[in-house]
Amino acid sequence: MGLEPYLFLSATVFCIGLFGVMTRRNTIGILLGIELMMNAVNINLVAFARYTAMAAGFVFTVFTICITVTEAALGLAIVILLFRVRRTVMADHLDLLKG
Amino acid sequence: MNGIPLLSIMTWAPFVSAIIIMFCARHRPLLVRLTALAGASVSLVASLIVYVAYDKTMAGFQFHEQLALVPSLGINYLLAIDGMSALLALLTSIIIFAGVFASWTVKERGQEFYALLLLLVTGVYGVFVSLDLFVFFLFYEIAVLPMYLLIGIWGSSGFVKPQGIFGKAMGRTGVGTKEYAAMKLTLYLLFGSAFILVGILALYAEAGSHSFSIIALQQVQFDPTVQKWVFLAFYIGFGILAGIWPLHTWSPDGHASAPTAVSMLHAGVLMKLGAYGVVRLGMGMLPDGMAYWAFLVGTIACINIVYGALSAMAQTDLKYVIAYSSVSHMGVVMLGAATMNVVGLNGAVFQMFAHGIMTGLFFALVGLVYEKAHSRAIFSMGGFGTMMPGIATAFTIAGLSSLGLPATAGFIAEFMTFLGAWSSAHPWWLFPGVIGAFLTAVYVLRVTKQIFWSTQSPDPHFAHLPDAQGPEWAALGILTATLVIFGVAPWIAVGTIDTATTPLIATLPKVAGASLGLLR
Amino acid sequence: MMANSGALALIAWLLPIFSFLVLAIVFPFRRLGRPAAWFSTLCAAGAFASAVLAWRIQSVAAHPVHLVWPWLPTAGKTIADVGVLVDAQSTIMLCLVSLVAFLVQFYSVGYLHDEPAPALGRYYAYQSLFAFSMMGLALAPNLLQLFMCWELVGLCSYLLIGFWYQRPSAARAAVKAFWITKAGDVGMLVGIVMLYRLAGTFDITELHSMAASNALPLAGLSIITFCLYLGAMGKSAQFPFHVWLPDAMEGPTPVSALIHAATMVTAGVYLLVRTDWLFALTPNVLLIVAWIGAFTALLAAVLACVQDDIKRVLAYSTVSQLGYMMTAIGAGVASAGFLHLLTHGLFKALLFLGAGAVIHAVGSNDLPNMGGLARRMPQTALVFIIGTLSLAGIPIFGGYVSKEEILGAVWGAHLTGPFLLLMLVAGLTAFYMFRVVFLAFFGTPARVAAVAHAGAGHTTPPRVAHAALHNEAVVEGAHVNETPHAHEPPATMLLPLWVLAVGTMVVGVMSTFHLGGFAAAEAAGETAPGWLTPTAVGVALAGIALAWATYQMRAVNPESLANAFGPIRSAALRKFWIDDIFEGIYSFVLLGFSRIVGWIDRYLVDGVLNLLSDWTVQAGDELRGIQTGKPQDYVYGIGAGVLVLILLMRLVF
Amino acid sequence: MTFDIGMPMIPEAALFGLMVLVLLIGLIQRPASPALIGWLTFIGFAGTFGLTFFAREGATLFSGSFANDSLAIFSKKLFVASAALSVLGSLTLRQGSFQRRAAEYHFVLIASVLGMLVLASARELILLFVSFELMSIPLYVLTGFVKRQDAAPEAALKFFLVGTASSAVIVYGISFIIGVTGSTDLAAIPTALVSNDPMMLLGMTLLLAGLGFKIAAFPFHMWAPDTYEAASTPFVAWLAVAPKAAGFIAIIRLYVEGVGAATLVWMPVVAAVAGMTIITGNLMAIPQHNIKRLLAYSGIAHIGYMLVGLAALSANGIAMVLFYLVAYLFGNMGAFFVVEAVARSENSEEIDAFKGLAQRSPLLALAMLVFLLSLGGIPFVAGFWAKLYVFLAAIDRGMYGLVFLGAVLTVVALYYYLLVARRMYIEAPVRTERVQVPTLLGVVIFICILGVVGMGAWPRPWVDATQHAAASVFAAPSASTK
Repeated sequence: MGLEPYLFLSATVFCIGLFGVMTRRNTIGILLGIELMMNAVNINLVAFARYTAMAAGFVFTVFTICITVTEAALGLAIVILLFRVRRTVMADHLDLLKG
Repeated sequence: MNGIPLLSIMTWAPFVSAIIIMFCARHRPLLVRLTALAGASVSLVASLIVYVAYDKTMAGFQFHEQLALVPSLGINYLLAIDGMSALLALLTSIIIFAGVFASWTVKERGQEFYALLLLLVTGVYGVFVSLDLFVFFLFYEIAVLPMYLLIGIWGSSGFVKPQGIFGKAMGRTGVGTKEYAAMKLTLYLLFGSAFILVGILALYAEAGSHSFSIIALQQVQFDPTVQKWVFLAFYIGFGILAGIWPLHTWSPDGHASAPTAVSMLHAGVLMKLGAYGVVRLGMGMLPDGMAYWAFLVGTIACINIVYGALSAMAQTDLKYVIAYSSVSHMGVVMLGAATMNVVGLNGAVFQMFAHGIMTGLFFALVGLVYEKAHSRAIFSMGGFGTMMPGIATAFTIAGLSSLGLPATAGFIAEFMTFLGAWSSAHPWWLFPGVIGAFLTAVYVLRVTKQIFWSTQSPDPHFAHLPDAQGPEWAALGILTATLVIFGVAPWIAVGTIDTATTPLIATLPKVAGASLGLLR
Repeated sequence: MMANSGALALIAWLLPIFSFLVLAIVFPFRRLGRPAAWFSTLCAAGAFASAVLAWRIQSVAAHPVHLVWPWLPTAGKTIADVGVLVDAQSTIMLCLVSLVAFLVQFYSVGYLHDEPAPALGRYYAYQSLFAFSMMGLALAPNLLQLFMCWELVGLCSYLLIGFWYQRPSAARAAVKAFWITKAGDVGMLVGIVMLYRLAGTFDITELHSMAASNALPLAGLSIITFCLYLGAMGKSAQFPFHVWLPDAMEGPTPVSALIHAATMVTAGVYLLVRTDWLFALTPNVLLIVAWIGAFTALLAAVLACVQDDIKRVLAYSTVSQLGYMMTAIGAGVASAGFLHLLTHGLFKALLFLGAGAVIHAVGSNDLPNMGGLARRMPQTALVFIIGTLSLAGIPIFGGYVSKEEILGAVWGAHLTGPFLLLMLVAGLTAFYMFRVVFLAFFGTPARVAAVAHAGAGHTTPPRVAHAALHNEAVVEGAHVNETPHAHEPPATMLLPLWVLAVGTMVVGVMSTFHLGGFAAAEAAGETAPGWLTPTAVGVALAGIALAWATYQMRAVNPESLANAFGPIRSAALRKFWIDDIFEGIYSFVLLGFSRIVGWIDRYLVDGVLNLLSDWTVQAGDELRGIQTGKPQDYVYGIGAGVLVLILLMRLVF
Repeated sequence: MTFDIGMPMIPEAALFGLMVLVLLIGLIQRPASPALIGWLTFIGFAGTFGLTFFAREGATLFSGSFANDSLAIFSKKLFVASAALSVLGSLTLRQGSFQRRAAEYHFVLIASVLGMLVLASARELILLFVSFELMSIPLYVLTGFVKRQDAAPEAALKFFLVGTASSAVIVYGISFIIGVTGSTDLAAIPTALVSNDPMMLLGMTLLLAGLGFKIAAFPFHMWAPDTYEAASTPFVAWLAVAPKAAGFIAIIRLYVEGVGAATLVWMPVVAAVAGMTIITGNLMAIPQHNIKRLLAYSGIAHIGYMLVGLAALSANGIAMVLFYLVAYLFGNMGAFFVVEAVARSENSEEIDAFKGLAQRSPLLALAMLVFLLSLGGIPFVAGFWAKLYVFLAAIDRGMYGLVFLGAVLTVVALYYYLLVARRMYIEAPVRTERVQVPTLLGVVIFICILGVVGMGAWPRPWVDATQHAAASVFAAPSASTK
């Protein structure tokens, strides 16, 4: 198996994630979509690292995972804050600021 | 000259007095006025000295001042003056000097008013004396922007009923109000400056010499295509300020809404900036571009002359009449420039001066009439000549100059322009010119007769009107005298202008159909 | 010697402007009134004195003096000068102008003695300016200076017609005069400008020598001369531009005498006299000049016959005489026209000043209000009749020779049509002038308004007093058979009358008997057939006889005479609708067109601008719609952006 | 290696120390005194700012991954100075949450600045990405920190969601780049670009989109208005400048530095984005009623102008972008601080709150006017030169259409700036008493005025500095030095 299937896989996962981000009404769902996108990146990096035999990809993956975790934690915190204030976590209710 | 930076003094004196007014003369109206007067006087004296000391035998640019602003980009604070700009600087000085007097009675927020007015004047001087395109543009914008506040705060609203196929849009834009007029004027002129900016930058880039110096760029032989487009950019950009048809509509609204001194300065001097820009930058640096577009420039100028005069005739608001007359007269300026011969260009520059003084006087008078009679509606007024003979006389003289009566500056200007037009490649330009002169006679005398030299209006509001008083006399006196002196002794100005225009015309390409080798 | 005549001419020219400047600038002095008046008159007298001296010296030296200073530089050279060209024509013109100007100023002291002091000062300032401008016109060494002075006299005319601007008719007449003459002036300006491209100079002497040596290209010269003639038409009230002159009678009568009879209106003739060598190159234009001149003469004479206003009769008569002069020039004999200009200047000024005395005494302009004045003011009547006889062209009176010369010249040029017209006019002239004489000075007034007590002592001009003090009903009702308060005018007014009368007679006698300077002139131009003089005088006498029969003896009922010429008379009463046509052009064409343009400017040209700015604002408002506030739409934005960027990159490669 | 103050990472280390110190104080002192923390942070920033002046040009660390070239030093000064101004302006904040949790606020803020500093020097993709995130993540926190309680979390969440999505795009792009180049070194990019590998281009394009989000270029700008409106003004003043500047530094590092002639492939793309950004930013600012939203949209337009300079992809262009950034820093921060002063007094951030300001507080109105004019590009204030310089750079590349577009839309920009001026100067005030301006806020405004006017009156030192900074971008051996 060559590099391409992995790249296709990652692209598919990325698109699924993006689709999730765009369509989920629930902000938690959107967060999950973003996680998927980040994971697509990880697949990509690892695949590249595997096929071009260089360590940078692996290293980068570690960083990406860390940052993804940070973002997830922060995102959940903001969602909770939002729920406390607005009693909703639905994305399409968030239109106080617009125009 | 002797190391005294006269041009800088002239340019920055109003600015300095504006700063002093802003920060030191708070709530002391007399001090504000005296400071403004001092600033204007310094400039007047400096410009007089420059004008007198200008060496006509040497011609070219004199009184150089230079300071490297941004050497890495070739931007210098480079000032110098030639016959044309010396006269226009003098014009500016006279107008602002009179303008300070004419607005002596501004009550509300006088401090800010004078500060902004003087700031504006700094910009005007700067444009006339700067020889670096970048600095030129810098001053140009300074000269335009304070207008917004000056009109917006101290202006007066009129009423225009939105109608016609664009009525809906007109209703939404608030046509007629002073805020509308201020915004329209400012944005329109800044829109023009966008063209100018592109033109300036294009010259800089095309020359490749990394210099913004007008003198240096004049030496460059630009590619004809470049010249063509850059000239067009300059023409549109500066032309908006010069009120070329159909880009003139900011002018009537703006001038009608503006307070007296601002109308004086704007119609009197700022519109000249536009024409000056076309001549200095357009003709001076892009001779082939000028030759290419001369027909357009001259033809539009002809439209301006006739169209402006007819529009002026249709107005019932005194200030609009004067404002439209500016549109018409600026057409004469542009026509003179388009003739591409020395007589025509001399006429154009002289017309800049003459029209500046004349329209300054007009607006000062309209301001006075309004202040005393609280009316600008021409056909409600009548017979003021008995009550305000001074104002009436000055108005008549201004009117006569405007219709090109000999012994006033207006005649010399128009005559030279007509002479140039008939000698140009398109002699028929003469006819719209003289038709305009005739139409001017019709509308000016109609208005003069109605307001001043007719039966006393029965309206009790107009029963007892005072004549001009105190400082107002100074404004009227200076302007009227200038108008007549330069009409009787035109060589004072034309000799100086000539030193600038003759070399300028010499750089232009020869045009088929033009006559009079002796004028080239 | 030569320099002296130049210097004297300069002094004559500059004295009035000195007076004007003093009056204009030292306004407290001006507002004193009478001192200002005397100062101005003194300056005019000085001007007259030096003008006469200049004329004497010049006529001895016979060499033109060309004295100029550079005035308008361009391209390092001078394109126009100012100065004086002192030659025979200009010095004679100078004498006439300064004489009449002086006399009129002198006369006005009496005529306007009840004018408020500031207004009187203003009047004299205008008078001085006029004298300066007219002399400058006469002395002009080049066409540009001539044109400038030409415009300035037009200005003075405007100012003086509108002197009583509180009267609507005066204010209207002033602008009317200015506009119509300006229309002609525009043509003249065009002509001068065109001539400059052709010849490269404005200088009359240079142009003359160029014309003499055939150095002027003939192509387009007709247009140029026609343009110059347009200016002359406006100023000299040739058809159809004659309409302003009768209305100009709204000014004070001395003004009419000076400006609208003796000097300014003849400027057009003077211009053509000055440039007759140029017109000689374009015979087709000369033909136009002759025909229009003759037609104008007839038209105005007919109009004069139906006027009841004494000044209007004189005004139309002026138009008619100007037509005479123009016809002479058109016939190619400018000298005849010039001679008539001079004599006409004298006797028409006399007539106007006489009429002024009458008006001053009666307090009205209307002939029916007058009558039998010869008994009450015999001196005035006498000088007026002298003037009338001159105008009618009766031998030994002023206008006789000049008129004969014109008729001879026109006949000599084989212009039969114009000749016949002029002959007719000669009869009409005698008729309408004697109609005035009989109605005003003899018989009894047909209708006397009870304005007598407003008579001499009124402070406002007669008509204003008339209107202000009485409503029309009262005036109509008051039939008085006498004009009880009419009396001879004061000496300040009588003296100029006598001076002019004597002048007219002297000129008349000298010219009739070929004395003095006229001898040479006569010898040169005596080509007229022998029957001409008797015929012309006969026609004039016939006219006088008809007037006598109609208005003095009442042998012919004026009504039936009027009925005989019914259609013409009613048309003439409407001034042949020419004024209406001008009125229509002004109100409908000019103002109407201007309204259209004004509307277009406001609602179309400016409307487009408003539309564009409105669109911009609307676009901003519309664009706000994409900022929905929903976070997922923002992500859509990012997705779309990414796609666009990728697309752009693909386009690039 | 001996210690010396000019070494790389000294400012970063100092900031790190400051960060730890603030954290510790926050932990020990409960509740921490906001004044103490604030002043400490300010002094720390000021000190760091001082340190940047000692930084030695050209020094590197970690075998070239971290380089202190002149561009890095210049931008570090910019970041730290703007942060210092922001802190000084926020010292007078009185909101409850800010009072209670001042230590957190400043800690997070310092962290973000630290991210920027590292970003400025990063020459390696991993470092670049990590520092980029270090900069970004605190911004989400700060957005939701204080301010209108119902809107702030919403804004934070939006900012966060869109921000992380764009981070994902960035890192996805980076993954391709790493895959193609096989290296994380930035220096490997140019050679890979020349090969015209589509994956490489895809990567770079995705990266550009992500960075476009950070600088709020159209169509990635949508977070900006909402965030600006809801977040606390002193923070927004900084948010509107520093992260965008950082985004530009990153773009310069990735797309211009060392790329040489190949860099020109980006020109049409950047130009297109610039044009669209200018248009939408300016048009959408017109109908705004909230002054902060207006400034947000105008800020978007300004990014467009900077992109014009960037599109020139020349040393001059880069220098002019840097100059623009500095001018924008002073003008924009100043405007936001005036907004803060007015909003605090009027309890409103509507434009109408400015009505009659000139008669109530003439100096404050004048200051606002000067800032607006600077933003509008009017002479004698910084913005004029800024705008002219970027146009100049673009014209040098023959982009007449873009410059013309930009110049014309400047007129639109002036329209809405003048509408604010109209409120301040032309319309009558609703209330007559003076607007109370806290001293510190006044000081900050005054500093900004000095900056704006100083740059406007005497731009030469700034131009020299920016040109010096930009020179390093093209100093690399493979670069063409135009």
